[in-house]
Amino acid sequence: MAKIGVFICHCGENVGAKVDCTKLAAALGDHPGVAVSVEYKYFCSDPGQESVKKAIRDNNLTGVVVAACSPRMHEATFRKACAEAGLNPYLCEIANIREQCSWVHTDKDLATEKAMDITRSMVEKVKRNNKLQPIEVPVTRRALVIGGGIAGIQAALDIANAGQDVVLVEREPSLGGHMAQLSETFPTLDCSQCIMTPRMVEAAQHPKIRLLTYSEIESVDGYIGNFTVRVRMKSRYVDIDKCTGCGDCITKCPAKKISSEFDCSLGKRTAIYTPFAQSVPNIPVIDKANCIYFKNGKCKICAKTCQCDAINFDMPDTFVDLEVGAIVVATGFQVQNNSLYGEYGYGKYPDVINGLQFERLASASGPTAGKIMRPSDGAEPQTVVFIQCAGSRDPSKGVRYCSKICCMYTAKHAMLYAHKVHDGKTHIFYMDIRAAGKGYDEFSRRAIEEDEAAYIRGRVSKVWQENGKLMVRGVDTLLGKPVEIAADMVVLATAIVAQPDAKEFAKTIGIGYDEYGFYNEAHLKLRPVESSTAGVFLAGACQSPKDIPDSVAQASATASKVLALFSKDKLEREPVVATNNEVTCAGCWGCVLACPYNAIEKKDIVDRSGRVIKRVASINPGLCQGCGTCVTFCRSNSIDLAGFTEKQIFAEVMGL
Amino acid sequence: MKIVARHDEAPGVKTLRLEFQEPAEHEYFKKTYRTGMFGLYGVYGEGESTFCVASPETRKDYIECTFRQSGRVTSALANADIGDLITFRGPYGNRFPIEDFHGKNLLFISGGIALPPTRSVIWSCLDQREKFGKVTIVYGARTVADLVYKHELEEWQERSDVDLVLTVDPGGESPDWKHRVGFVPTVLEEAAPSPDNCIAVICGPPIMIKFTLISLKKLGFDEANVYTTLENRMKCGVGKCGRCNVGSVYVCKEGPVFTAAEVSRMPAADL
Amino acid sequence: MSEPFEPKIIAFVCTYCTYAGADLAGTSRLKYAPNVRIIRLPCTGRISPMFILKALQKGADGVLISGCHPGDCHFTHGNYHARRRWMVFRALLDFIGIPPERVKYSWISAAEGVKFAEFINSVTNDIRKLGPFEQYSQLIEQTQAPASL
Amino acid sequence: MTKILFSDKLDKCVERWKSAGLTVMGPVQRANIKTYAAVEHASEFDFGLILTDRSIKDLFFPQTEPMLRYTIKKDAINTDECLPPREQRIIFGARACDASGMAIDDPLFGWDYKDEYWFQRRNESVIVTIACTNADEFCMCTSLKMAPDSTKGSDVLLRPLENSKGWQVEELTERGREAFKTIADLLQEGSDTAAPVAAVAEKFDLDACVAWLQNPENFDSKFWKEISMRCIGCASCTYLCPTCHCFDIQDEGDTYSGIRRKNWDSCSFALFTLHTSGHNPRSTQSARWRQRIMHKFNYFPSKFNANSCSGCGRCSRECPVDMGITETLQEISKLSQ
Amino acid sequence: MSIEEQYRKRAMELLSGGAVKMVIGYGRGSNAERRRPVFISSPEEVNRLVLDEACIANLSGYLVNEGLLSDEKRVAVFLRPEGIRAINILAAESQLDAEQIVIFGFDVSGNEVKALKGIHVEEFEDVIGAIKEHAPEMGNEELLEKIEQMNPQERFAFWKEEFAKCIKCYACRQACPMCYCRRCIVDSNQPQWVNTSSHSLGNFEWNIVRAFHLSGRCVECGNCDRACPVNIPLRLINHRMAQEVLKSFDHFAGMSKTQEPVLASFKKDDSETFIL
Repeated sequence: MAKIGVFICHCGENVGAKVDCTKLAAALGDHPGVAVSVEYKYFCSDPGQESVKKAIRDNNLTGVVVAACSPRMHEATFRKACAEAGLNPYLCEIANIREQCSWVHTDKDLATEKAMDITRSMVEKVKRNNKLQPIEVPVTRRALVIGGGIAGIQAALDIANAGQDVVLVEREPSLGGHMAQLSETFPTLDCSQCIMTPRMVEAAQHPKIRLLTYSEIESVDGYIGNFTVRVRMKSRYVDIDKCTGCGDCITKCPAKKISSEFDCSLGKRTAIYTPFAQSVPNIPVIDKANCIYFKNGKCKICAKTCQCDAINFDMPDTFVDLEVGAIVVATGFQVQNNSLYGEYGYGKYPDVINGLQFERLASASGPTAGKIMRPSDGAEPQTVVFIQCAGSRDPSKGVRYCSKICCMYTAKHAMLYAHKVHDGKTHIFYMDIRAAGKGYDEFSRRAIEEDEAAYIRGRVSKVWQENGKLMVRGVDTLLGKPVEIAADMVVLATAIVAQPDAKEFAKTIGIGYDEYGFYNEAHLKLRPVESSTAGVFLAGACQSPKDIPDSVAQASATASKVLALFSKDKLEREPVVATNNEVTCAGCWGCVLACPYNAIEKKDIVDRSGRVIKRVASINPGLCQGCGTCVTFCRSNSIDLAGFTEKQIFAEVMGL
Repeated sequence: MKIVARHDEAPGVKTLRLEFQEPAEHEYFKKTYRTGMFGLYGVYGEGESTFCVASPETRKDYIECTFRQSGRVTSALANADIGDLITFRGPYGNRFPIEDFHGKNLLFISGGIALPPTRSVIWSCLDQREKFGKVTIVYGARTVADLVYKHELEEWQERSDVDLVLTVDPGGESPDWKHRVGFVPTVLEEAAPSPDNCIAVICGPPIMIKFTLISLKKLGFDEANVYTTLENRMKCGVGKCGRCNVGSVYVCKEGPVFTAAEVSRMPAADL
Repeated sequence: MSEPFEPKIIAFVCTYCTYAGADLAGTSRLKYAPNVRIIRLPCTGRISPMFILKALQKGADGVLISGCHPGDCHFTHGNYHARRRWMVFRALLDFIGIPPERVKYSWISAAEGVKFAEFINSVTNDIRKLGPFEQYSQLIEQTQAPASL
Repeated sequence: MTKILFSDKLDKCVERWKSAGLTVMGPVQRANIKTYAAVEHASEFDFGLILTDRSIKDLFFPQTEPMLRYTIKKDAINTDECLPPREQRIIFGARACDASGMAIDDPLFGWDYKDEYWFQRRNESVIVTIACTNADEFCMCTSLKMAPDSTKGSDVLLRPLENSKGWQVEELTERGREAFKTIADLLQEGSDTAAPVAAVAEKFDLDACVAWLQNPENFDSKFWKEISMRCIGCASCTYLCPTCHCFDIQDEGDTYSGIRRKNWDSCSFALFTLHTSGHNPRSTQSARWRQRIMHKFNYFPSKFNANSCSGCGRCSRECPVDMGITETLQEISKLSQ
Repeated sequence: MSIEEQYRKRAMELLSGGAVKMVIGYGRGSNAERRRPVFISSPEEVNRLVLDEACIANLSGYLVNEGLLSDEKRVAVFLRPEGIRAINILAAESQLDAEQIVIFGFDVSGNEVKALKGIHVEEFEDVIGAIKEHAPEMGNEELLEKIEQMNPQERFAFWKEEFAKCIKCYACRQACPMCYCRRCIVDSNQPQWVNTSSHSLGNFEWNIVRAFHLSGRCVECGNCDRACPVNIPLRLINHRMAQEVLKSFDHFAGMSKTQEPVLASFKKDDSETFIL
């Protein structure tokens, strides 16, 4: 039937000392289907490999088993040698008689017997090996970056600067994300806008970047190298080509009392607006829900004001279909809603605010032009209490994990406050101070030592209003005493959580997410910027809470992954992938659910008239990573995995 | 039996030439084998599979079989190499009454992988060409690649005493295909010789047989002069296991060769 | 008395963790019982209950299944799927009367060469104590004769 | 005066037969199943059963049996044919329907190639049938023109005494006489009367059914689809049937050795006739049920001169969806009126 | 009006109005105890429908007969709660579109037949939820208890004797609504995982594999048990496996038509006490 060559390597004394290689070669020589069975000192050496090649050619071998060290050592070596001799490399297997036999056993007879079993079993497998060809997947050299915060911008710029096309999609009217909202950034206290705005502009003007703001991803199909993405461009009611960004319409808009999302409700905006002054693109949108014309059918003041005739109340949403080869997901985070903590009075007392709101108060371009004022009466707070871990590390009400950035930004807030209100007092309730990072601990020490932030280790149990003050009751666990502070303002270091639609969105693009809605990396340690879906990469806080340096680093890492992917016309993949027998498939879709890579799709089988006669599973070799979980799940035994087929494993067991 | 030659006919289709190892078995085969009979070819550990003996009764030094690799046994047979041993049980079944064809014109009609049984009859006749009248062969397959015995088709094409009509199904032609395009029954109606003094032998998938019989009838062939061979699923080969039954007929014993008249008495739906 | 009983054990392991762990046991020159034959698979997710049945048919007195620790799967969650499958299959075998001691499951990482060697030794010892799986070999023996009640 | 075997002597008879080298078999209840099996003592027999769940076919044509063992070596394959173990048997207390079932299949196993597995067991077995005095609503031997005391296929027929103390003995064949010689001294002459045989109502008109089946027009009748609509396609009817005889041949083993086996197979299964090409002559369950009925009452008789049905009624009795030959032939009877 | 009459009337209305093309129900059987499946497709035939305490078979398996639902027309079917659960699983496993199924729900307690309210499978979630909380007696509790008490050797011996009776007629598979595969794994012969022969080993393998394939999917309708011509207590194994998935994964098969198959899903904190 088959003509298998068995090559038994002594590995010097490593195998030979404990396995009787001569006996092994003789035994295998008698095995059905074995045409050649020889031993040699070192098959991995050049002459050794040459002898394997010669044996393949001389005997027209249909398969090769090298009984030697672990396949993790030299499988690639011998497969290459086979290929050079004209034998499909996947017809070569390694019988591990060193690491798993000669090195671990002391009795030579028993070790030899075991080596025989291992090798015979492998011969039986090889008899059923199929010639496999590496899978080639064409690659569309265009990347899609989803999310226009710092991570998305960084990834887009890195990819674009390497000469590849990028489409950058942002769902808000402007690029910028959360970073644009920040006042100064730790640990250097440089102005966020000052470092952010130039990057936004650079991205918008980059010839290789196509910017789609106020746009959302509708659907993602395809697989690595070959995604088809549909983007919905939400109607701005402002013609982006005509608008000059003069801002007259904004000034004239009569609906002025709309709470500003960008300012975290601390400021107001109009119905036609840009989120902030430095918006990119600097084109306003009409907020349909609050626009007087859309509500009452009358107004159109903006349209009358506009000198370029850019306002169009009938503008529909439009769709853009994109072909892209890689996707970078940089969809960011949101802050947790603090009204979960009724005892802190968030939402009840206007002067209890969250960290992001404090950023807006402290921001020079914020609603108070950088002056720290209480939201309730505009007075300058003299005593401010910061409560850390307001949501983080709290399994009972909040989230179990550490939000990572709060320790640092609270320290920063204390410093900013001290710099602005010189005689103000700050008290910070904390659990631990986590200040790991370059310059971070020094930074937080500065808050304590130079800016006199009073850190109190302990939790706050209650905040209430009394005599125009916010009474904060907590406990100082170091002193073991209850503390009560009369404050003018309370700032909660709110937990960072996933975007509200993170899970839905993950399903749209077909990536995994954890229980919190943060996106799963392919491997926490070794593949931290790849999602579980080939060709989809993760940057920034959508994967887990991150500060700016980490987000930027990860974004650049995704860019390098994308660029590596784009470095070839075609992607070559190991052909260890699953295939499905569509005739016997019952279409139960268990495999679709079980597949960790979303590599299995439902496929309609139609007859000549186009009528669907049945639905079966169809495995996309571009996405399949070859784990074989689907094979085991398949009750009708319709799926199989190349390289580890049912026949091969059956034969391995039966050959033992 | 030992495999002495192996030939790829078409994608997934192979021919094996087998030689007897046991003289007694060979003697028995020589004594009993007549064209039309079948055998069970086996590989221990996998089982047995039934196909016709594709070599003619005029060449009994060996057995040739042609099969498509599809199941467990045929996969094992397809992987078998020259020098390997396989088993043969047979020959079983009835035969084409070739003596009755003497002096007559012959029309062979075949489709796809069903050429082997026809080929056995064709060579049995061509090997004693003088005993027969005009020989016409109509052979079709789905695509050019699916045609089997490509060498022999060429040989027949060359011969002046054989009319070979080749066809492939519409869409199955290659750019350099010089023969016909169309389904066998249609082509047959254009290319068939006169039914007078003519014996027709057809072999093909059930659907082809069905339509070819209609065409032959249209052409004026008498059912008694049309022969076919049924390729039913078989296991025992000796009229016991029951799966080859069509009506009251045990195809393995009373067939596989039947006249169209006999076939028409069988329940058509069970064919 | 004849020689002490030496069990035949067949193991199915994933290539990324346990197989690598077994290699580490080798490179560390740890010594363990030579009774186990290893079949390498890409992932524990690929290990089908059928493998266990076929190992028993081949006369295995014990079967081992091993892969990556939860969270460490190279394929992100093949081992989670496998764990559920084993939970169910194990209960089934137990109910049918195939003693759970004969089919053992473990998580062994690529770094756990020592655990691998210890695992092999302890399982080999346990099964040696249990003795040959006679009830199953009788099933196999009976296939030699025509079926009868 | 007739020869009588009294029940109280039966245990002695069993011992006698055993010491004469015979395996004594008969109807028993074991592990919640009624079947024919070997016994050590007469007390194990259960003659109160109307019929065993499984048929006597099991003893002649087991559900699986080795045909040949093979060992695969590098350059040769050694084979070793296995015939059934030699074993002289007496099957005591068979039912007439079961015994006749074996006789019905003899010609099939005997035409052309003689099936050694079948005939060795047939030749080594003595079937002692006990006429039925009880029947249930599924029994239909009379509809098949047989009777609870038919002798077809039996070597000895026993008729239960009215007083339930034993059986009248009627030796039918040489083999039967031979077996009873061993116990001749345990038999007595007596005038005890035999109990009347069970009254089994005729359920259908067999001749009319056969005529209907033989009419080619009825092959494509929509009747087949209607009658078999609820058929789930299992093989319980065929496997419990004493006359159903289809089988499969399968190789089983590992890399080094194995057994080629003969296993029951069933025309109920779609795979039974599936061609390699994917074409299936009997692709629907109704076509398969039609085949079963046609085979039993039309095709088989045309070849072997007997219906391939002995009227045991097991197909109807055990059908998971309450189908069976009885219902089908009753319906055909109605159609043919 | 008795429930039988009510349902006949409803069947008549549905059929004559064309709302359903067929009603699958029970009819009289070959003796007083037996009921057989009937397929009613014209209003005139509705009187053949019988509904009483002898109607026990789960008829849901007929719905996946090839071609029955492919015209997208509706089919009505008489179902006990187990049958309704089966519909949920078949829908969850994409074997049918639950929208096409009109349910004539009923349950039997003692000699009393109760109508279950609802037409669409979603409407029965409370009924199913109640069964999850309080499983009805199966009548095999005593045997189950006995087997649980045995040691492995005794259990093996018990099942060996039971499986020895198996003749591989596949009545269990054919009667089971969950065994809808076009090709069963036993019929897959490359490789032949399950020995097809009906010998001691082959019977063990077959019954183990079937029980595994039904784990987390069996609705315990008992079709297999009743179909088995050699009286193997098949339901017992499937019941034991249902207990296992309920205990280990809080999975009760057939809760809803969107329920994820228990073996195609997982939780990171699934129990793993048995893994060393």
